[in-house]
Amino acid sequence: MAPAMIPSLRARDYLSDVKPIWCPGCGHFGVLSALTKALAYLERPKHEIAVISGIGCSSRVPAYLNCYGFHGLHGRALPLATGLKAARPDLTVIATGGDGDGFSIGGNHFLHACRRDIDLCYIVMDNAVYGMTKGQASPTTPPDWTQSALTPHGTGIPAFRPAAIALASGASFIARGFSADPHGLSELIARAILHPGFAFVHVLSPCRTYRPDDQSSWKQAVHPFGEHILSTAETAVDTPPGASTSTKLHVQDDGLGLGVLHEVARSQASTSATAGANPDRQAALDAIEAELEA
Amino acid sequence: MAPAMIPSLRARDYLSDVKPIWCPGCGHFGVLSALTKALAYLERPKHEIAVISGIGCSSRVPAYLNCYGFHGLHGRALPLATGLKAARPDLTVIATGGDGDGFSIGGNHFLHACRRDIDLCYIVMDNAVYGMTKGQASPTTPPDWTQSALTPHGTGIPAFRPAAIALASGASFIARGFSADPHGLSELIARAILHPGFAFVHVLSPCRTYRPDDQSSWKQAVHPFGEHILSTAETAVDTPPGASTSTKLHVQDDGLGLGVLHEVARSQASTSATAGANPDRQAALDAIEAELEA
Amino acid sequence: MIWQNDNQQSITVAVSGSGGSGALTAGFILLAAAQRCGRYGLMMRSAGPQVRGGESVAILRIGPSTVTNIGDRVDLLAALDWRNIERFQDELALDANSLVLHDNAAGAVPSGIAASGAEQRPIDFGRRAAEHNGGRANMIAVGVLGGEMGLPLQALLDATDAVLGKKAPAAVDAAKACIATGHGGTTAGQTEREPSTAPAAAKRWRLSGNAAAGLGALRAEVGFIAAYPITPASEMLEWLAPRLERAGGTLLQAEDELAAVNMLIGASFGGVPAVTATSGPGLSLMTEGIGLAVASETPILVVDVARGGPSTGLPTKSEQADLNQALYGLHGDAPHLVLAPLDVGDCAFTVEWGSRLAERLQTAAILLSDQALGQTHAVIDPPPRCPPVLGRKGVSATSAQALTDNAIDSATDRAIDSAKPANAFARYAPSADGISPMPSPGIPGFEYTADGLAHNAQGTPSSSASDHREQLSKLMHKLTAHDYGDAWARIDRGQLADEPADSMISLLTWGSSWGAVQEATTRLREQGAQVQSIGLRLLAPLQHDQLSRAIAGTQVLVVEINATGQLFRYLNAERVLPPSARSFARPGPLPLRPAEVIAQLRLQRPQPDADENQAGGGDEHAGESLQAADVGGGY
Amino acid sequence: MIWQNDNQQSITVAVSGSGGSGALTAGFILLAAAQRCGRYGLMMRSAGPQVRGGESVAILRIGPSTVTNIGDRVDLLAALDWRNIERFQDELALDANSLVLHDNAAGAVPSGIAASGAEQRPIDFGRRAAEHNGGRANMIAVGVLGGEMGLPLQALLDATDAVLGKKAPAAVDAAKACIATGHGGTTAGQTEREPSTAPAAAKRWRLSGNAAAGLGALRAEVGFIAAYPITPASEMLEWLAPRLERAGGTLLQAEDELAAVNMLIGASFGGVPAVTATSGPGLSLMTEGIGLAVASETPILVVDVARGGPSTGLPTKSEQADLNQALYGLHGDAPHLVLAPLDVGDCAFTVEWGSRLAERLQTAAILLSDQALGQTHAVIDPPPRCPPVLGRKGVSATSAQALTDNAIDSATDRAIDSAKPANAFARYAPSADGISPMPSPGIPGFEYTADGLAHNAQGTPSSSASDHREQLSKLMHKLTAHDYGDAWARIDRGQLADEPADSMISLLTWGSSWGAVQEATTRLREQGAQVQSIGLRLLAPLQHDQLSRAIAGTQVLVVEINATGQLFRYLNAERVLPPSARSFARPGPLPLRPAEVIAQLRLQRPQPDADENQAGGGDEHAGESLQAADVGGGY
Ligand SMILES: Cc1ncc(C[n+]2csc(CCOP(=O)(O)OP(=O)(O)O)c2C)c(N)n1
Ligand SMILES: Cc1ncc(C[n+]2csc(CCOP(=O)(O)OP(=O)(O)O)c2C)c(N)n1
Ligand code: SF4
Ligand code: SF4
Ligand SMILES: [Mg+2]
Ligand SMILES: [Mg+2]
Repeated sequence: MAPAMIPSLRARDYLSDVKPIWCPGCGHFGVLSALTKALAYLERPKHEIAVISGIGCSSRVPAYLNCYGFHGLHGRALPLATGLKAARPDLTVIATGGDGDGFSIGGNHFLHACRRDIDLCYIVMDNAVYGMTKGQASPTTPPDWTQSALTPHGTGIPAFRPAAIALASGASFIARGFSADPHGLSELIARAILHPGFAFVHVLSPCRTYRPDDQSSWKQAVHPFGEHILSTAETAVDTPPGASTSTKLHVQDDGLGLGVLHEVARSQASTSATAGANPDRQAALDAIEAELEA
Repeated sequence: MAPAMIPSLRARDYLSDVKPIWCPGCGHFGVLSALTKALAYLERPKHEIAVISGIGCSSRVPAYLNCYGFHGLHGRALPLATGLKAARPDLTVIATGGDGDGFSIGGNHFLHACRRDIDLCYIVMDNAVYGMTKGQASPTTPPDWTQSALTPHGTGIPAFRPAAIALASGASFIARGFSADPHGLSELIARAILHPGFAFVHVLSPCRTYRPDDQSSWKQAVHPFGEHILSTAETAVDTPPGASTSTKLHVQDDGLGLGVLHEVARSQASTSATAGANPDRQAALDAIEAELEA
Repeated sequence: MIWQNDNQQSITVAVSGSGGSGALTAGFILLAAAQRCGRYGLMMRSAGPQVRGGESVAILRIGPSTVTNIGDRVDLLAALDWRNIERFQDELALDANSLVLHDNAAGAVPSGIAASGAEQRPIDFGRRAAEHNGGRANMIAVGVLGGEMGLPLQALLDATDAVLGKKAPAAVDAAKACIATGHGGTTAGQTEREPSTAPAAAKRWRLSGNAAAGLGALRAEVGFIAAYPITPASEMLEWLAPRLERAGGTLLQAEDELAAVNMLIGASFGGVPAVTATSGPGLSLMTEGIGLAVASETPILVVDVARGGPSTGLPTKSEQADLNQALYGLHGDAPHLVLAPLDVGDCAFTVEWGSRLAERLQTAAILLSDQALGQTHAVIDPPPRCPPVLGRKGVSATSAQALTDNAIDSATDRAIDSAKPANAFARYAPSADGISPMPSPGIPGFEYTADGLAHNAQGTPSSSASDHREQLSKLMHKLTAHDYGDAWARIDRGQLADEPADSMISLLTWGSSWGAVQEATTRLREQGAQVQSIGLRLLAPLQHDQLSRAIAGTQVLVVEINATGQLFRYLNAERVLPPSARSFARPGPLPLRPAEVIAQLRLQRPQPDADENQAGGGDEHAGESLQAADVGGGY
Repeated sequence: MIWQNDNQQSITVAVSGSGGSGALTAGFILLAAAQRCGRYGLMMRSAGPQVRGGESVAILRIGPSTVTNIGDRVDLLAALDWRNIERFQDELALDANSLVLHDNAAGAVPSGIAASGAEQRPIDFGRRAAEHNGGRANMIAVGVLGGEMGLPLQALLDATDAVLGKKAPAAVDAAKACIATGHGGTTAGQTEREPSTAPAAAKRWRLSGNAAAGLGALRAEVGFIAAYPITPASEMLEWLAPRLERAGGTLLQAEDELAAVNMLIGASFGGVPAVTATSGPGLSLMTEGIGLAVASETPILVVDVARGGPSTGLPTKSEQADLNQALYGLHGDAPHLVLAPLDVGDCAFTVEWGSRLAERLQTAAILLSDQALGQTHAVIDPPPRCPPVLGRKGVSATSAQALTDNAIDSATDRAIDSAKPANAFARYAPSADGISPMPSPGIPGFEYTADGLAHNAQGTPSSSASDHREQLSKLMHKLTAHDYGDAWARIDRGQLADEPADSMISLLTWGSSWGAVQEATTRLREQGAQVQSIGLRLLAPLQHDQLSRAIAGTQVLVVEINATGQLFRYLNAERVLPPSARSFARPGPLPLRPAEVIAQLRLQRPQPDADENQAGGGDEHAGESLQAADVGGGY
C-alpha cells in the first residue's frame, strides 16, 4: 500500500509563477513542496485538480500551484471543496488551510466533513498560531503560551486535538506529517489523495515568525506513530481495545507521532441527499410540469 | 456522590405560566420536568439561574421556567451562555437545546465550549430530528431514515456521536439521560450543574410527531452505561485502555447507555484571556491615560 | 352573496378548526376542485404557535380569472370548532355581508366573531359526518362550501382523490361520502350554479410559490443545491429534492447556512449552476459567502423566502422587510443582483431568470420571495419561461486543437474574448461588457485560482489602487451594461395611452404586494381614476431610465409591507422618484388587501397645507407621515 | 522647502525600505520626538504583501497645530533602499518640490521616483551607520530627517528611549549615536529651527486610532470583550487585553465572530457592558447576532475597523465601504445605532458615546472606524469625554423592601417605570420613551426570558399583528425620541454668521475623510470661498432636522471613500439633501487628500448644460457623473 519513492522530477511543474508571501523559513514552504511531489507522483494532470483554501498564510497555497484553485473565505474551505466535489466527482479536490482556519472558525465544517466522509484530501498546516493576523493563539496553541498580546497569560485552554476529533467525527483516513520532512509528508499526502473518502492530513508546519522558539523543538520531538496497522473495520468507538490503530490514536497520541494514524474503508455510499444523472433533462422537466396539472 | 432521592415537591415552583407549544407526548416535557426537579433538589433560587437556549422545539425551555432566560439564535446558545457565565460567574448558567441546534449549526461552539471547559451545564434534547422545522434529518439521525422529504433516500451519513466528540474536545463531565426517566435524568442534571466545569448532558428525548415509530423503541433499548467509574485523572486519549470510564465511552458506547459517561476534574483555571476585578476603575483609567503621554 | 365579493366575481371562503380537525385538508380539496373546473384560486393558511396539531385556518379565494391576492374580506367561514379562534380574528376579516357556518355542538359563536355582524347559520357538521363510517366534519364542510361556491360535486370528488390519494381507500371513500352529503344539502348545488368551464386546452397548475420557485430552478438547469432547513423556505427544498434528482442534479443538506452558501460557490466554480433557499436568519449568515461570490465572480442564486423580522421574528408569517439586507447587506462595495417575484407563478419565472442572469453575469443574485408567496397554494395558468439569457461565458474545451490555438469561445455566444497568455490565464481580464470568460476545472490550459481578496486580472492578490479600481468597476459595469429587456417590471397601464396624463397615479410596488396593488388598480379604474401599477421584478441594478419613463409626470405611491418603507427609501437613494412621491408602508404579518391601498390613495389626495415644507430648508419629509406606526427618523 | 507644504506650516516626510530596514521604527521615533516638543502629527504606514519582513513605508506629517490627515504630498523621502518601491508610488506623492534622500550604495534612483522631478540628494546612510558599532542606516535617517524637520536632537533621543525602550541597551545606544550623527549633518540642525514649544501644561498623547477606540471602551466602563482576530481590528483588542484587566473586566478570544457577538449578548444580558471589534468579513458574520441584540433589546457595541472590500478585499488598506452594511445589513426592520469617529482621537469619544448610547437605548450600536483611523498613529490633544448619557434603565435590587413594594427604579435616573406584575415581569412593556426597565439576572422578582422571536410585553413569543406592531414601534421610537444633543456631527463654519449665505458650499462627510475635508475647507476659505464642513458622527438615526438646518440653502458636496457613494445615497434615501447636492465618492485604498476635494469643487462649479435633466421625467442623476469609475445604476 505504501507508494514507492516519490520522484521529485516533475513536482515543480505544478508550481505557478506567483511568489509566496511567506516569511523566509516558514514551514508552509515544505508543505507546498510535498504537495507538488505527491501530485507529480500520482501523475494527476493539473487541470483535473482543484485546490481549495480559506484565509491564512497556509491558505495561500492554491495561488502557488498552477492547478485550478479557490482562495475562499476564512474557515470555509471545506464546504467550498465539498460543493465542488459533490457537483464534480471527476475532479481531484484538495483542501488546504491552517489550524485557525480549520479548527477555530472552521471547526463545524471540519466535524461535518469528517462525518460526511466525502472523497477529499484535507491538509491542515498546523503551526499552533494565527500567522496571518500576526501571532494570536489558535486552538492548537498550548494553554501556557503567553506571547500573544491578546492572551498575555496564555489561553488557559488545553490544545485542540485534531486527530482525536477527526476520529470521533468519522474521518476514514487520518495521518500526521511534518513540513521539515517533505518526503515523508508527500507520501502521506499521496495516500490521502488516493484514499476514497475524507482523508485528513495534519501537518506540523512551524511558524518561523511568531513561534520561533517553541516550534524549533518539533524537529527533535516528532517520532513515528507506532505501526501502521490498517483496519478496514469500523472506527475506534466500536472497536475493542488493542485491535486497531484507532485505539492507538486514543491511547498513544501525543500529537507528535507521524504517519498514518487511522485508515478504514469509507463508511457510506453517497454524500448527497439526492443525486441523479441527466439522461434527458427536458423530458424530466416536462413530466414534472405535467404533474402540476393533477 | 450520587444525590439522594430528589424531592419533587417544589419543582413546579420553577415553572412559568407559559403553556408549552409542544405536541402531546413530546419527550421534551420529561426534560423540562427533570430540570425543575433538579433545580428544586439543588435549592437554587430562581433569580440566580439563567437558562439559555437556541431555536427549536427543545430550545423553548427558558420561557417555560420562571428563572432568568434567553431564547437566542439557532445554534448560538453556548456562546451566549459562555459570555454570560464569563461576565457573571456568580450565576448558575444552564444551556438547553436540540440536536440540530447543538450539533449541526452549533457544532463549532460545542467543540469549543467543551475545550474551554467553562462551568456550564449543557442539556441537549436529542430526538435525532429537526422537530421545529417539521422533520428533517439532524446530525444524530441514522443514515437510513427516509422519512424526510429533503433526504428521501436517507442522509447516507453515519450519525454524529455527541459523547465521543465531547470527550475528544475536552468536556470534563459527560452524561446521558432519557426523557422518559425523569428521576434518573434529574439526578444527572443535578450532578451536571454541580460539576465545576463544562457538563454535557445528552438526553434521548423522542419526537412524537416526526419520529414516532423509530423512537418508541428507545424505551426498550436504553440500558445503564457500565459502572460509573469516576476518574479524576486525565481524559481518554492519554489513558491506557481499561482504566477509566472514558475508555469505556470509546469502546462500549452504543449511544443508548445511560448514566455518567465521563467525569474528571476541570483541567484549567480560567476561561478568559484576561480578567480582573475592579478595585478603583477610575484610578486604573487615569494611569492608562497617563501612559499615552510617554 | 357569493360571486358578489367584488367585480371580479370571486369568492373568499375560510375553514377553521383546532388541531386534527382537518381545516387545511378541506382547503386543499376545495382548491384542487377549483382547478378541476377551470377556475383560478389561491389558498393561504395560518396556524397557531403549536408545532403540530394546533388550531389553523385555510383561507381560499376562487375566481373565474387569475386570483392574485386574498381579497379584502371573507365571504364564507366554516368553523369546525371555535378553539382559539380569536388568534385568527384579524386574518378572517368577516363583516355584515359574511356568512358563518358553524356547528352548534361546538358551542356558541364567540363574541369576536358575532361582533362582525356576519350572518350565522348553524350546520351540524359533526352529526352529519357521524352518519358515515369514518366520516369527518371537515369533509361535510368541503361539500357544503363547495356547493356554496358553485363547484360541481364531481370536481370535489376528483379533487379528493388527488389530495387524499395516499390515504387508505376506506378513508378516501368516507371523505367522498361526507362531501356528497354536504354538497347535496346546499341550495347552490341544486340550482346548477356551475361555473363556466374554461377552454379544455387551457390547463391549470396547482402549486405553491415554493414549488414554483423550485420549478424555476429546474428550468434554469440548476444542477446543485445545498441548504439548511428553515421556515418558510424548507418546502422549496423538499419539493426539489426528489425532482432535481430526476432532472439530473445533486442536493446536499448542509450543516448550516455558512456551509450551504460556500458549497454553492464550490459547485458553481465547478461549472454547475447552483441555488439555495433560506429565510432572514439564514440570509444573514450567508452574507459573507454572497460577498465572496460577488468578488470571485462565481455565479450563485440565493432565494430568501422572507418571514417577519427582525431576528428570529415571525417564522411562519410574512413581511417584506429583508429588502434592505438584500440590497445593501454585503460589506464593501459588492454589486450584485436583487430580484423579486410578483406572484406565486412568477416565482418560477423569476427564479429561472435570476439564476440565468447570475450565470451570465458571474455574480450573486438574491431573490426575495416571502412567506405570502412561498406558502400560498394557487391555481394558475402555467407561468411563462423567462426571456432568453446567454449562458456562462466559457472557454473552449473540446479539443487539444483549441488549446494550441489559444482560442477561447463560449458554448453559448462564441465570442473570442481572451487568449490564453503565455503564463497564467487572466481569469479576471477586463472586457467590453465587463464579463471575463470563466473556464471550469477539467479544461486544460486555463488553470486559475479564484480569489475573494482584491486581485489583478490573473486573480493574484493585489492591493494596488489601480487593480482595485479596475476590478471594482468591472464588477459594476457588467451589471449595468447588461440589457435586461422588459422583464425588469410588470406594468399594468390598463387602456391608457402611452404617455400618461398628469393626473395619473402610479402605484409602485414589489414582490408579494403586487397582487393586492394590481387589484386596487383595476378597481380604482372602474371608479374612473387614472391609475397604473408597476411591480418591480429587478430591484438591483435598478432600471433607472425605464422606471423614470414609466412614472414620469405621475403621482407616485410606493406600497410595501414593512415598517420603514425600504423600497421607498431605496428609490429615493437612487433619485428616481419625484419629490411628491409618497410611501405606504406598514409592517406584516397581515397580507396586504386591495382596500387598504385604495384607502391610502384617498388619504393621500393632495392636502393644501401638507407636510411639504415643514422641516427647514427645502428638504422633504414626504411619505413619512403616511406610514403606519411611527417610522420617522432614519434607519 | 520645509514648513511650506501648506499654510498650516506642516511637513510630510516618508521613510521607505525593504524588510528589516527599519523604516517603520524610524517613523515611530520621529513621531514620538514630535510629541516631545509640543508638535502634533500623524503617521500612516503601508507595507507590501509579505506577512512579515517585506518592504514598507512610514509617512508622517508633523505640524504646529492638530494634524488630521496626511496632506497632499510628501516633502521629504528618505529611501533606505529601493526594493519594490514602485508598490508605494501612489502613496508617496512626490513632486518637483520634494526632496529625496537616498543612498547611492543602494543603486540609482528608480525611474518612477525620478520622474516626479523631486530633487535628489545622496546621503550615505549605510556608510555612516557603519561608523557606529551596531549602527543602522534607518537611525541615520532619523537624525537627518529630524534635523530637516526642525526637531531638536534631545527630543529625538528621548523618543528613541520611549520607542526602543524594550531593546538591549547597546542597541539603543547605537541608535542614539547614529541619530546624533545624522542630525549633526543637517543644516536645519544647525540653524536652530526649533519649533515653538507648546505650553508645558498641554500634554500630548501619542496613540493609534485602535488604541483610542480601546480607551473609549474603558471610559465607557465596558466590562466584557469577546472577539476573533482580524486585520485591521486586532490591535484594538490587543491594546485592551491587558488594560481591561487592570480596569476590571473580562476578555475572551472567541472561536469565531458568530461566537463573539453572541458572547457579548450573554454578558450584556448579565448586566455588563460589552464591546467587540472586527472588520468587514467579521461584521458580515455578526449581522445575525446584531439583529438579536436589537430584537431582544440587549445593548452591545460592535466596532468595525473597515478595510477595503468587497469580500476578503484589502485587509491592510482602508476604505469607507461598509456603511451600507452597517446601516441596512440586518434582516427585517431592525432599528439600531450607527456611529463613526472623525479622527484618531475621536475614536475614544465615539466609542465611549456609542457604548453608552447602546446601554441607554438597549440596542445594538455599530461603530465604523477604518484602517486609516485604526492603524494611524497620532500625536494629539487628549480627546474629550463624550457627553453624559444616562445609564441602563434598571430595576431596584437593593432590598427585599423594594420587591414587596414592587417598585422599579433605575440606578441612574430613578424614574419609576413599571411595577412588578402578579405574574410575569413585563420586560418589554411599552413606555413613554420606548425604553423598558432591564433587570439583570440575580435580582429576585424580575425573572424574564429575553427573546429574538416576535414577542409580547412579557417577552413571550407572539405572532399577533398587534404585538408585532407595538414592539416594532417601540424599537423605532426609543431611538428617535432620544435627544442626542450636539455630538451628532462636527460642524466647522469658520467665521461665518449663523445663517449661511446662499453661495455657501457645504462639504458633508463622515469618518476618516473628515480630516482632509476639513483641511480643504480651511484652504478654500483662505482663497475667499464660503465653505463649511460637516462631519457626521451619528449616522443612524439620522438627525434629520439638525442636518437640514445646517445645510439649508447651501450647495452640498458629499465626500467619502467608496465606489458607490454610500453616504450620498443614504442621505437621498432620507430625503435630507437638496436636489442640487452632488457626490464625490471614489474607492480606496489611497487616503483622501485635501487637494482632491478642492479639485472636485472646481469640477463641480455649476455648468449650464449639466446633467440635470438628462434622464426622463424630473428625476435627477445628480452626483453620478461626478463619481470616480462608472458607478451609475443602482446597487
Ligand atoms: C471572517 C474572518 N475572520 C477573521 C479573519 C482574519 N484572519 C485571516 S487569517 C486568520 C488566521 C489564520 O491562521 P491559520 O489558519 O492558523 O493560518 P496561518 O496564517 O497560521 O497559516 C484570521 C483570524 C478573516 N479573514 N475572516
Ligand atoms: C440561522 C437559522 N437557520 C435555520 C433556522 C430554522 N430552524 C429553527 S429550529 C431548527 C432545527 C431545530 O432542531 P433541533 O435543534 O433538533 O430541535 P427540536 O425542534 O428537534 O427540538 C431549524 C433548522 C433558524 N431558526 N435559524
Ligand atoms: S507569519 Fe508564520 S506562518 Fe505566516 S508566513 Fe510567516 S512564518 Fe509562515
Ligand atoms: S415536533 Fe417533535 S420535538 Fe417538536 S414539539 Fe412536536 S414532538 Fe416535540
Ligand atoms: Mg496557523
Ligand atoms: Mg431535534
